[in-house]
Amino acid sequence: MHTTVLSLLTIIAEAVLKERLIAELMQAGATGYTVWDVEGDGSRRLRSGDAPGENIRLETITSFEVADKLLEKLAHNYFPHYAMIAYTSDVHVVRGDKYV
Amino acid sequence: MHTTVLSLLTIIAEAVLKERLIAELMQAGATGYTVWDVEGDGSRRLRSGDAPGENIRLETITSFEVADKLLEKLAHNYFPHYAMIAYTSDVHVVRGDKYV
Amino acid sequence: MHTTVLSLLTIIAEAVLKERLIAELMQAGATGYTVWDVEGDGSRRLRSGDAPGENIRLETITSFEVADKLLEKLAHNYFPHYAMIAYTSDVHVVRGDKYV
Amino acid sequence: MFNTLQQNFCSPLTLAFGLGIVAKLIRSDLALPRDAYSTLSIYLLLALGLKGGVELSHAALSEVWAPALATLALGVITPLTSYAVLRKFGRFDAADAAGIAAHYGSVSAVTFIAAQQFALSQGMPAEGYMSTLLTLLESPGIHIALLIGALQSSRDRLAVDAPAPRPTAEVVHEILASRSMVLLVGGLVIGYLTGPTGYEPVKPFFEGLFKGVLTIFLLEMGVMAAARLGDLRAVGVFLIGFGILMPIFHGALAVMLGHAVGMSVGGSAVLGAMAASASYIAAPPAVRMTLPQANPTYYLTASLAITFPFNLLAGIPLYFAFARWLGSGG
Amino acid sequence: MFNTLQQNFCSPLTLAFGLGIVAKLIRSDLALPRDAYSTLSIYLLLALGLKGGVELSHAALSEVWAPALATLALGVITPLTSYAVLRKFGRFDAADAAGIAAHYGSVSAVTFIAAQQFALSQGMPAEGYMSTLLTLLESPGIHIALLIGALQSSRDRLAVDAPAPRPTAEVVHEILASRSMVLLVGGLVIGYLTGPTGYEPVKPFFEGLFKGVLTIFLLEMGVMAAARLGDLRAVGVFLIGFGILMPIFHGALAVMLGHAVGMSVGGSAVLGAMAASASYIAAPPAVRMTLPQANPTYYLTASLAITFPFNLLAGIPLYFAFARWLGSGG
Amino acid sequence: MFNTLQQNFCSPLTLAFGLGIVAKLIRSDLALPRDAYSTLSIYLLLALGLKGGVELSHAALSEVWAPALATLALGVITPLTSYAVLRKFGRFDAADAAGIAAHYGSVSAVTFIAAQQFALSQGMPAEGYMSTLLTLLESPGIHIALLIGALQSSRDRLAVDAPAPRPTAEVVHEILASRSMVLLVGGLVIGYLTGPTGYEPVKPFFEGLFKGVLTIFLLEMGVMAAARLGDLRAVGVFLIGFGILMPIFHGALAVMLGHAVGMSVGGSAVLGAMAASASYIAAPPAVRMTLPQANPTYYLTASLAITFPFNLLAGIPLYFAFARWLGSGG
Ligand SMILES: Nc1ncnc2c1ncn2[C@@H]1O[C@H](COP(=O)(O)O)[C@@H](O)[C@H]1O
Ligand SMILES: Nc1ncnc2c1ncn2[C@@H]1O[C@H](COP(=O)(O)O)[C@@H](O)[C@H]1O
Ligand SMILES: Nc1ncnc2c1ncn2[C@@H]1O[C@H](COP(=O)(O)O)[C@@H](O)[C@H]1O
Ligand code: NA
Ligand code: NA
Ligand code: NA
Repeated sequence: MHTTVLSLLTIIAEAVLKERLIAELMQAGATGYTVWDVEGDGSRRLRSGDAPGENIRLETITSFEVADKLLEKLAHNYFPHYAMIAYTSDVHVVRGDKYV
Repeated sequence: MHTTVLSLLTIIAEAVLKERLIAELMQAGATGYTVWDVEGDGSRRLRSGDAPGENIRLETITSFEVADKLLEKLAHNYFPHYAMIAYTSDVHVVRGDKYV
Repeated sequence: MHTTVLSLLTIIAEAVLKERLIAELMQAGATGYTVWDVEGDGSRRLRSGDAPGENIRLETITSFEVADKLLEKLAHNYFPHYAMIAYTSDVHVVRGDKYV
Repeated sequence: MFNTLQQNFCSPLTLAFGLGIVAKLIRSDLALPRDAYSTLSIYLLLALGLKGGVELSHAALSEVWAPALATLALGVITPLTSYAVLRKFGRFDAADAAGIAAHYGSVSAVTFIAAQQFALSQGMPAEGYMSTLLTLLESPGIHIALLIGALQSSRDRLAVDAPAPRPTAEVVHEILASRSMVLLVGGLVIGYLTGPTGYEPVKPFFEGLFKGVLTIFLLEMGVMAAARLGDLRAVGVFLIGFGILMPIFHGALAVMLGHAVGMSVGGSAVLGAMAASASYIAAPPAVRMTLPQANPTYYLTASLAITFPFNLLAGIPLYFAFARWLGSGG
Repeated sequence: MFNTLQQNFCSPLTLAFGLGIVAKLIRSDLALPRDAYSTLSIYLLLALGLKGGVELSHAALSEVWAPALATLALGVITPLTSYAVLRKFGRFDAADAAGIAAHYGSVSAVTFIAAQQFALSQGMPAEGYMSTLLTLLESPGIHIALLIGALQSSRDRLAVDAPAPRPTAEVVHEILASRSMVLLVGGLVIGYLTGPTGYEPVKPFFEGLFKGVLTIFLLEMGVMAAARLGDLRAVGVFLIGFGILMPIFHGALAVMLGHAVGMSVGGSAVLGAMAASASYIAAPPAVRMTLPQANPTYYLTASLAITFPFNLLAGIPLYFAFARWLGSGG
Repeated sequence: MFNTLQQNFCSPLTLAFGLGIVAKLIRSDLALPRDAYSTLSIYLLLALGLKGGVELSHAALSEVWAPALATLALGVITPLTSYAVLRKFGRFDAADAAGIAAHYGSVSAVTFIAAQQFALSQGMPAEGYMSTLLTLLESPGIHIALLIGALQSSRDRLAVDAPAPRPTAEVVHEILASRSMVLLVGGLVIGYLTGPTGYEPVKPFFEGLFKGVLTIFLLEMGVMAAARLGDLRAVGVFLIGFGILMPIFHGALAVMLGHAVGMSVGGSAVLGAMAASASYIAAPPAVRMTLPQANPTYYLTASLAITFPFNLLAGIPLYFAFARWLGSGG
């Protein structure tokens, strides 16, 4: 099966940021996203909102350039203030041209 | 720790396909699966069922051959009609012989 | 964007083990974790608790050494008795120094 | 008529539906959690079945068979008329027409409940066996439409790269063993077996709370309907007209049939609302699985954002007025 | 007796359980969302505790101590008899026998509730302090069985590659601080402190809806029990017999004990049902964590798919009949 | 006074809150599923609005305007006094002070409900239009505090690496279209339009169950408050004092204002509780999004673990006693 190597960007962050982060992704050129609720703990131990401890895990498959641009933006605008981690890995995607 | 490199196949698809996709995995030779509910959006903006917007994320760890066979089948039988993405990545699995 | 390559350890296990596995991670030197509920099936077909069929998926981003130590421990102490799989993959993490 | 309409607009049920729509339109985060929605629908369907079963235990079989036959006839007619109109006048392709027809051939339980409550509030309650009719009307229309769709699609060679067709047995099973079917039929049987005495201790739960729970449920239905309003442009003017006129036609037909087989004013009106209503729970997954070529935007928007609100706000009083007019000697 | 059985079969509670079984057997997608199940169980346990507490506020301590001692005795006896029978006649290994014994040494709250409702419906309600006894019976049996299991397993060298044993304090804490324990005991205390006057405004919620909520809950229990029916073959004929005969033995013993310490017919019958019942909420996670060598298929299937339905359908009327016979002078 | 306090302690509501705290402290796994919590809060807010709306349909506009103005005044005063005290005496930086002030400038619906129930139980119910006042008090305080915070923070150059500030319109929209606002206002409108006759059939659900549902809700609030008790040390002695004295000051002020504009004893007391209460639903996400530099541990702990329990246990009876004293001629 022919596949394309693309970047899978994963963000785990406070649930309060959900709409804003999705908007950032789409603005940066991502063509889609997948998101779900998770729990977790890290260095900040910060929580907010009416459902304490709630995080989201947000993923997008996108080109390496868009992924990099997004990491840059997240690190600058969000990391200083919000509980959040972000990382990328390489995945082999069917019909990869759809996502760039 | 001794590990084996195997393929992790991830499918994100309309929730209505859950049972059918699990059956496809097992038929193709996968030995297990993990699945959960997610939300998302992509190129189709298609949704169905009584809980609109609901997708599933289905993962199976399997041999590269089985993963490839599955991608082939998905691309041919499901991609034309359903909202769905599929991708693989390599993972290092403990007791990998269990999964092939 | 400068990133660090770290190990992403994923554990899928019976929900009853949640607290214990989180404690194992933290004890071994992980700095955080993310966890959520999943469903699944594998070789054991074992389930327990008041919500049958429930598993958890627990992830931690950590150094290769800690990940390896954890795999070792899981394989020895948990695999013989519990429904569980574990695997690692490499991820590129922003501000990776936070996690080691 | 006008008075009745106004009364209908000012019931907490209708207003809650309206509130849900407003909430979505102003982009509020108001939404019933998905699991709460499922739980409430389990409650409503079981309560519906139980109540029907208890009342059925008083009814004579001789009363029920003619309305039952009329209902089955509606289950055959409504998908066919819908399909014909959509193909002929709407110029929809076979798959889309069949997909939509499956929805209009089936029934919306909430519309049914709202009609029942409306008839009650007008002092002309429907017959006790109505929930039995509801179960009869749920599935035939879906199967007929899907069958047409499968036959036509393969003839039109639309299905070239379609997945292997699903065995019919599987589709039939899915609908007969669906949650709503099991709860309705199961409730009917339980209610029938326990009778009024056994029902007494659970009545405060299943009957006392019914309207309140329905209020919350309609709030969420409003949110869901409003989420589809944005697709109104996409579905086009024809489907909007279809979503209003087809129900009026089916509703009138059913009221006449009901009257003909000797049902009461309330009963005929509720039968009218049932025939007029379009499914948005049983039909969508069945159609999506079996006819994936049909565009869900069409059938979901028509059923949920056009026909459901129309029936709730205007259709039900309309069918009722017609039934009363017929009942008073036409 | 036959009449009582029939009455029991035709209550909405029993029929809802049956509907859940049927739904699963025909592979319906009917299932209460997991969170709804948890929420309803919080409601049921708190309501149980509250009601018990309010009634306890009338009771004299002197009435309670003898039944309490009898209950504790049952908490010690039932895991031991279960273990002995499973080892001796069933030829189970130490871990499996202890795992099952932990379940039969503890108690099923839903069986308790059903028995209470049954006694009430027979016009012979149980004593007000029964929920206090329920809390006493919940945990000792589990600890005793786990202790035996741990000792025996290590002697049998079964545990060679077992994880480091969990500290007992942790296991004890887990059960005492478990959701059901906190709700029951907490409810008792709240009910006791508020008394009938404070209880009045929350009574429509906690008492008026109780049977209805229980109906929905039993529907889901039916689904869960049926999901285990497939394992009946795996567990074998011995365990099926065990799951029916052991409860009868424990139930009879408890009814006699209850009678001996002066409890009413209804009270003795409910005590019988408690002793006869097997846990499926508190015991499974405790056993899974502490005795992972024990096969969950055995204890879950026996407890949920055999003993629970048996008690619900036949056991409870049986213990009641026995209690009445004893009460009427034997 | 002592008698009233004791009565308050022994109500199921207060005791359920206490049980939640105890459960968390002994590390029980008791917790209401997140979705159940949301569903119950939808129920409570809608029921509150409906009831208020039905009663508002009796009220004359001339009665309402003065209390409404008083409420708006409180919405302006309470965030300002809070901010000033926190900056001046607490030495908090601008962001933290504004974050906390936003919470104390807004209102806790559960405190409001508890106060209403308390006034009722004392035979001096509050006015029917109180829920209208609740909606008026919810948002102004948040906006004022956030505005101060944004201005001050940028002046203090605290916000050097802050994300681009969010447009004010977005923040305003978020609060006005928030779930609680939509349910309260929507409920008011529905209740007003349906009036007592339309309300009748849904009354058993929305009114009969209200206190019971609130009991379960307070159980979970106890768990949530206790989860923050561990942070008490982190927030320091000043904030603990603030969380008790500020409410007393705001409560007394509001009771006097209420008395001055001619409200009843019950009404003034409830107004006092509203002004004294701190938000933990609307304010936290708004502050987190707009002032991320403010430490959530401060505002969440103060609002949820200090002020909420204080008001529930002692504040409400206190404001009531003060209102009665004023009402009886001072
Ligand atoms: N090392 C880690 N591995 C996996 N998830 C993490 C890790 N560190 C943090 N997280 C997740 O990211 C969220 C925010 O982390 P932090 O900003 O470190 O508080 C946590 O609540 C976790 O869900
Ligand atoms: N680029 C993407 N990254 C992550 N998830 C995606 C992406 N595109 C699509 N998805 C997921 O796949 C589902 C179906 O996508 P589509 O077929 O493109 O509509 C969406 O609802 C998303 O959950
Ligand atoms: N091949 C697989 N791919 C993905 N998930 C698996 C696989 N095998 C097992 N799992 C997950 O791991 C859990 C325990 O597996 P097992 O120990 O094989 O019964 C299952 O319930 C699944 O959630
Ligand atoms: Na129809
Ligand atoms: Na027992
Ligand atoms: Na306030």
